[in-house]
Amino acid sequence: MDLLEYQGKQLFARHGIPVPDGRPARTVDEAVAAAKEIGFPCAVKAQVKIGGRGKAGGIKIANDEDEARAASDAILGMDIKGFTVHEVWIETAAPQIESEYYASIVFDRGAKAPLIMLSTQGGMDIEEVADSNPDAIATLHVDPLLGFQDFHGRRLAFEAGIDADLVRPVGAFLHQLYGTFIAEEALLVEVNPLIVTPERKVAALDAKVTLDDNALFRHPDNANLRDPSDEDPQEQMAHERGLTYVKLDGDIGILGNGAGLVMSTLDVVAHYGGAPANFLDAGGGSKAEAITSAVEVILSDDKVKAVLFNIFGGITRCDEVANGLIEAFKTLDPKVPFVVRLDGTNDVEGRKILADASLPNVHTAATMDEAAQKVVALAKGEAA
Amino acid sequence: MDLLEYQGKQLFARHGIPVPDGRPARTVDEAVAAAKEIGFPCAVKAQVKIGGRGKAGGIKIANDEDEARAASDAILGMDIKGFTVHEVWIETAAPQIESEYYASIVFDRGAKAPLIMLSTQGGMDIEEVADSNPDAIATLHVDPLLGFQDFHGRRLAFEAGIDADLVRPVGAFLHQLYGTFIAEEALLVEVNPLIVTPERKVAALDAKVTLDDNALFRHPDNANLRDPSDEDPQEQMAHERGLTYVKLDGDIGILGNGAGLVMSTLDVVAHYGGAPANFLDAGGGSKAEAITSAVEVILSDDKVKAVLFNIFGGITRCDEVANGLIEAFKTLDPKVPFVVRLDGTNDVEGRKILADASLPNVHTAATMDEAAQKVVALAKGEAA
Amino acid sequence: MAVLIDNDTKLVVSGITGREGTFHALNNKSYGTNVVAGVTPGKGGQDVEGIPVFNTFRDAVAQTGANVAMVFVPPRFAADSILEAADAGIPLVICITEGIPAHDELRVYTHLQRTGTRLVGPNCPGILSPGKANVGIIPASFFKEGNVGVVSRSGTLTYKIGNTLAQAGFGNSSIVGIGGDPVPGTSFIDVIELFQADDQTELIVLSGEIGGDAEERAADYIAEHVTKPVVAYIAGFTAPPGKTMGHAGAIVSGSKGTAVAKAEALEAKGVRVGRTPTEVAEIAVEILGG
Amino acid sequence: MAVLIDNDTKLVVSGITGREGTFHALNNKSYGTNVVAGVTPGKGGQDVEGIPVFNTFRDAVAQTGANVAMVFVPPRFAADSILEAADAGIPLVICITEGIPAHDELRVYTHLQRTGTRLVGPNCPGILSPGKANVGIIPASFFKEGNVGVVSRSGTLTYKIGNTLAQAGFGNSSIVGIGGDPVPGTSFIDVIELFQADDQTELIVLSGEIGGDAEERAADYIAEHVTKPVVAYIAGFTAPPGKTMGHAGAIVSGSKGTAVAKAEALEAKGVRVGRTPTEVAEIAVEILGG
Repeated sequence: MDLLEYQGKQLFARHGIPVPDGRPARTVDEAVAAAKEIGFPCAVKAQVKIGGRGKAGGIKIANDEDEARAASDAILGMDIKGFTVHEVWIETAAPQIESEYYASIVFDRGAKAPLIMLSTQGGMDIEEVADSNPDAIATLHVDPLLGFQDFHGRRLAFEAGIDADLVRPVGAFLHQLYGTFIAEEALLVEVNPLIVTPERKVAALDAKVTLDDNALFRHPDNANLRDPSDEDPQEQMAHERGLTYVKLDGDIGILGNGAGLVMSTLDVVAHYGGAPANFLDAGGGSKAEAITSAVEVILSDDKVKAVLFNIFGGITRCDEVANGLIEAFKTLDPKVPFVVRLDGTNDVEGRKILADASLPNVHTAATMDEAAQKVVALAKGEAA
Repeated sequence: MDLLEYQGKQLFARHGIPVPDGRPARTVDEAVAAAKEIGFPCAVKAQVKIGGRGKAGGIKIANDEDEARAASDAILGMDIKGFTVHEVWIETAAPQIESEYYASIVFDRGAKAPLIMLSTQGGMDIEEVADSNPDAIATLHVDPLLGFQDFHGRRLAFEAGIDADLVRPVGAFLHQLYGTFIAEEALLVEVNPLIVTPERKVAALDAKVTLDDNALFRHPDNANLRDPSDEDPQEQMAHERGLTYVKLDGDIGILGNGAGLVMSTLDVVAHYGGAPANFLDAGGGSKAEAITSAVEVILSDDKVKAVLFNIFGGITRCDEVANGLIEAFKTLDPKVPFVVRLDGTNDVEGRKILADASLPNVHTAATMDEAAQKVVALAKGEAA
Repeated sequence: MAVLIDNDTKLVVSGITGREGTFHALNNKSYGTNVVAGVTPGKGGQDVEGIPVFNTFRDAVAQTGANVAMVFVPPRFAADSILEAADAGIPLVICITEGIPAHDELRVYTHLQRTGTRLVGPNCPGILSPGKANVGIIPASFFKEGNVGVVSRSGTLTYKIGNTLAQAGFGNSSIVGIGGDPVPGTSFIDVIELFQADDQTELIVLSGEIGGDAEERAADYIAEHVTKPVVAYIAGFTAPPGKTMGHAGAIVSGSKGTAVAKAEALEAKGVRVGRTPTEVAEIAVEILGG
Repeated sequence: MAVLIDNDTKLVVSGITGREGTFHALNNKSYGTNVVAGVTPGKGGQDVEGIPVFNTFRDAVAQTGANVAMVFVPPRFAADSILEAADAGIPLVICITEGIPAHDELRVYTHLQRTGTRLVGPNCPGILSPGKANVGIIPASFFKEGNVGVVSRSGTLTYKIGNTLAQAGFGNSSIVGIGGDPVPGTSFIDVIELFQADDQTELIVLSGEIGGDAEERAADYIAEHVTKPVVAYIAGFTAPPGKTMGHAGAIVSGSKGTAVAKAEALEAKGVRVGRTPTEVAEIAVEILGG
């Protein structure tokens, strides 16, 4: 789960990491009240889970109440790269900035250890720095059982070329950032820029945090940060039903069981010229009810022109899937064609159930390739 | 540093370990006031760093104010195995006890890991249990970097034969005890008995805690628990002067440099029939001033009948030691004979300085054995 | 020969008294796997259709000589169960549980590197050595004994590939699901090393997917150490960046972990990559001369 | 040959800009030890009488090829410095610092077991290989090159024993102070193993003291693995239980760790134990036929 900037900063503050004072607001009036509380000048910052909001006009400085009103009015509701701004964060305007550094900790799967990165090239896109000037980024893996040691901070700071007087405070900052990463079970914590003030203090001027969904049961406060209004309506519906669903751009609805098989199904559909509308894994041991529920999610996306069922029965039984589809047709009365391919456990029974039901506009296929070809044709309005 | 029972319990309470409510008191009036606050019946418990106080009459139950007064009056000032009781702990009288368990964590040097021990044979001397019924003690080493895991608690509880319904609470108790051991950098935490109430709750009815002196700089609150009035006057004086001194029972004062050499000197003196009065390591690089200071500590023990200096100069220079001794004779005018053996760095110079000073009643020796024999004779009032 | 599990396997199942645990333990047993014990704290002394249940792994090992553990407990208890199995000296732990927190996996992985215990999974379907033993949830009826070793990050896709091979007349030495999580205990490389050393295995099928760089590493390893033919499949060519495709580990981060990069890395090292599961089977048949 | 340090030693000193660090680094250098670098964070670029100072161990290793580290920083910084040296890939770290918290030592020890770095100490006088190199605070002038290897938990006592041997005409291959702390990085056994394999060493002197069971373990090891003669000394026969005798590790706990038990354990395995340092030297002379 990605956090909004201000949620990340509030998390940081709980772990002693210095961040500018601020208040969140969902309406212009709230924003103005927050600005008066914070004092002027203040920054009004769009809260969206996408980079580049500064360039898009999503960050404005307000020197008085009128400017705060105008800024929040302009920003709230703004569309930034497809993300609507529902919230702003009113923050003490950045103190004078002497330097902008970059610091992050990522869960490095390859190395199987947290990876800390530090650079004096803050304020820029770090991937650009990595491409153009990789030596400007100091990196270090931390042994997960030993944890962060003081020398880690020194090594990173000296290697990044940070001024000698800042080696200790930057090291302490990284130590706290690591503490946050571990305590909150984050997959990413990123501070860009990490600023240095004229008083030679450091602070986090931005915060990007990704938490591990699988660990939220241990962090009920964080779990509450999930904002359903942020999610795509189909994804939200799927989430509520315990289905694994990812919205895509195409027009062919996909349902399968097992993440690998569904990914593979998308690929095969694309291979034959189709465009999948979604990833939907009905899961292992899918029961009839889950299938019905999944069909409803797929059809709620009105771009869908045809649906492909690709089931390889293992724990999942094909007869259950067939019954679920029949039930879905009863309750949902779909208007788009279906292609169904059943293989594996109880496939013969499942195919027979479907044949007996003779659902309208439901086609069957013997192989994955045949199924993909059929559904692509149907989505284009051709005969299967 | 060993903590008193109540200090250990206050430490436990800070880490969420259930302990009975209590108050410390240094006078009878304080004790009575504490008892009234706690309520009756309450226990009045002598606070001394030695076991067996119950049998010695150091624990009494008070059912009202008068009994509290009588009990604390009897216990305060009592001598228990050579330890004077300066403080009592007034505690809610133990709730009804269903079972008494034993739990401890020791810093196991041999295995280089914390060792957890759990037994249902609580309330007894655990060394006796270990001798008579070793199977009654479940033991487990914890990997210091991995830390305590839930299964450790289960394994210990099942292996100790604890009732099934208590496996979880006892495991949680051990987890907290381990947390205390690590967070406070203890060398020992022992709970005997760990009680089970009729409500099937567990609590620590006693607490024995040894902290690592070397780690006290990270634990200022714990450092403040040191009570100089508890210490032997010579040890206290040596501690203030930064000398490593251990009081012993004999009459020959010993000064050397380096812990191993001093231990060896004690052994050699004993080998020749003498009884050392102390262990005193003047340390590496001992300067004249430290030597003077050390002599003062040794002589403050009026049992001392003769003093042995055994110096092997490495970083320590024998001329410095000789000068320190001369200075000590000027300021302290000792009445007992000294035997001095100087070897190593600048030994020739040191011996010459001593010879020139011709201090009264100071004898020299060429070897450790000769020095030991001389000092033993002198302590017996014989000629060296 | 097969790899990891065979006729010498003595299986202990953690979470055996749960609904799923009971079902799959009995399923594995009915396949012929020697299921010697279960572990459920507090239920020691009971049995599950004749399989004795113990309170701890140590008891189970002491009483039955169990040498493989299957972990089937809910995610919040899984790391602890794996560590307990390792503490009891079990050399192979197969964790089926999905949804274990990533930091738990990291701690467990790091610790196990320092012990003698191998973890397969988590979030994996288990291991099947046809004709010998089945540990996990792989539907064994689709597979027969043979000379193709399969190692895969996904479950159903593996069944699909194995089934296609079976229809073409080929069987399997072992099918090893290493799981779809960010920190699998056993990597492609580990299993490929085993297949390379396994007499029964003549062809290796690697079924990968987007996310991480395990396939790229495997490509390098294959080029240097593997003499047997390897055929690969990669799922997720159409996956958009930044979206987790079902498996916690299946996510393209920025430009890293794409299916294209993985397929190219493998092909650059001479590994043939099938673009559909059917094509994988066809290549395998071609190589084995079916 | 000598053990651990010799003419190939390239020493980096952590804490070189401190008073003691400077003194002993220069002292070691004047003995002939190849002192190539110092480390003091923030003082990189400076030098100590020609020895270049670096901000980090990694810089020092990269620039000078240092292969032995001596740690001379105050106790609260020592664990970090040892871990930094190990992180920089230095295979041997000798820690002189006394007073390191026991839990720090435990963490460091456990971590180093999993890396390729050996720690000698903490709270030790260092290592002297007479005629080759001196790392630490052992006063080298009392010792000459020879065939007696000494391993000891205490400093001054070691000098005493070495000096007595020298007076009897014997020199040393190496003198290794393993330190008086509860968790020494290197044990008696580790050093005895090195002496057993060292051509120059013909007799091994083990100088132990009360506390722990390192001497008892060494006795078992010697009986099984050591063919060279071993003479032992144990200090602390008169130490009362429960009192720490100067060294943090020198404490008799209950009935455990007594000098009597240690001497008996050694003698039971055929190791001769001298009752005084002089007697140790006499036994050594007798064995070597001086």
